[in-house]
Amino acid sequence: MINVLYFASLKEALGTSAEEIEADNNITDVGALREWICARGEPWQSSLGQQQRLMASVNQQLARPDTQISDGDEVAFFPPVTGG
Amino acid sequence: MINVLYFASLKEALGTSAEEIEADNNITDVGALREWICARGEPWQSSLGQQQRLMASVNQQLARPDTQISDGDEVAFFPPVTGG
Amino acid sequence: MPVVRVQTKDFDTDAIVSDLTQGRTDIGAIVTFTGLVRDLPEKTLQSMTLEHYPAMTEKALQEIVETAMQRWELFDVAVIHRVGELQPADRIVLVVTTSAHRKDAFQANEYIMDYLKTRAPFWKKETTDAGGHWVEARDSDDEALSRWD
Amino acid sequence: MPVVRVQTKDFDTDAIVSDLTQGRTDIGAIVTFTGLVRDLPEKTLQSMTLEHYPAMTEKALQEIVETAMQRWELFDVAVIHRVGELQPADRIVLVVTTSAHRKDAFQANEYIMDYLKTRAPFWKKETTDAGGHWVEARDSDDEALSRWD
Repeated sequence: MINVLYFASLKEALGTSAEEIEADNNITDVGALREWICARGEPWQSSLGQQQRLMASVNQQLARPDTQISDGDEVAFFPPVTGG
Repeated sequence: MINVLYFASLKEALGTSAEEIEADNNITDVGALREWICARGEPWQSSLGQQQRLMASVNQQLARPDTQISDGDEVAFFPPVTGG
Repeated sequence: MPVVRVQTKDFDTDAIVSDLTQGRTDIGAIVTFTGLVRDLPEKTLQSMTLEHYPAMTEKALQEIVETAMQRWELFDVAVIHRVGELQPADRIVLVVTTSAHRKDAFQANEYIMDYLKTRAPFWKKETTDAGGHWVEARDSDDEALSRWD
Repeated sequence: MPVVRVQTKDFDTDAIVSDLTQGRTDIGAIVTFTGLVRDLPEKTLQSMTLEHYPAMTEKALQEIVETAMQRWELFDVAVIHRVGELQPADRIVLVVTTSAHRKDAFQANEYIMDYLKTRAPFWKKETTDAGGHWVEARDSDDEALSRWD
């Protein structure tokens, strides 16, 4: 399973902060995971679609679309950060 | 009269912190004043000669060799500053 | 050892600076940056809530600090960032850098803030009479990074 | 109104920052620079004496601060510089800048320090077992100025 987390405005738009997604062969990297989530339709399509500027992390490290993921990883999606 | 002040290592080398110099027509700017002082020989020649890197001010404003001076001005010579 | 802390409570800048400097005679320069909650131009801000990604936040800050310590000659760094609900004028973040020389202390501090602003998982939500809204990231923060390349 | 002070006694950074920030909700960034007396590499420094040109010093600092306030968006600036005899680890100078944005607060603070180091009439004399000697100006301080042109 991949543990997927959502934060801030993304969490509110989806109405959830976490879900578990079955790791299968089609989800090899962050970009593929994002597409897989969007393919389920609304509300994910609007909130995680390519038109949305989002950041992602894999196991608490900032990640890119081509960052590899595998079973047991924690993957987070979130809007651009605004701390400080 | 021109009120001439010396600070820090320059003051110590000359053994004096201030002197009054008669304003006359040959002393129209900071450079001319410095030359006039040096022309008196030692210890001024060594301490204020062109080989010495010095800063100068006229009436408490940083000055250049061509800054004009006139009767009643306060002119200071000092080594490069080292505060902060 | 750099200090990195994420906390809800306020911090005491003097005490943190003292911890980094006490007993040393080799420090020539201390730079502190403090970020505060600014009211909105119309003075309508009731509160600001800072959310973060707890498992990642300190890790991300630690990484930024380590990069700064490799890049500049620093004795020490402290980064304190608050989360939770804050009021206008409250302190949000403190970055302290100590060095023999001012240039290292200044540049490392600015570098840490630039990276914190664009890489550390914090999000600000402003609450006014009209409700809550998430603060948008600013392009100028991304641009600030480019000069460190 | 900017605060510029030259004094023999130590200063309280927290109190000075509080003076600049109290009652305001528009400040987003506070940068402080503190310069300290560093011991010599051989740990032989007994004391450091700071001489200055009393009639000129505050005027020179005021001018530097005014230029910074024209160049960056600042709410306020404080510059405190000590003179007289100091010990290793003693505070020498404090520069505080407050602004809506961090970039202005950082850059103005660094600018003020770069100009103070090369334009304000202070001189340092170090005393060791071997006697006293005047600190030489550093070329790197002159170079630091060039980027503000």
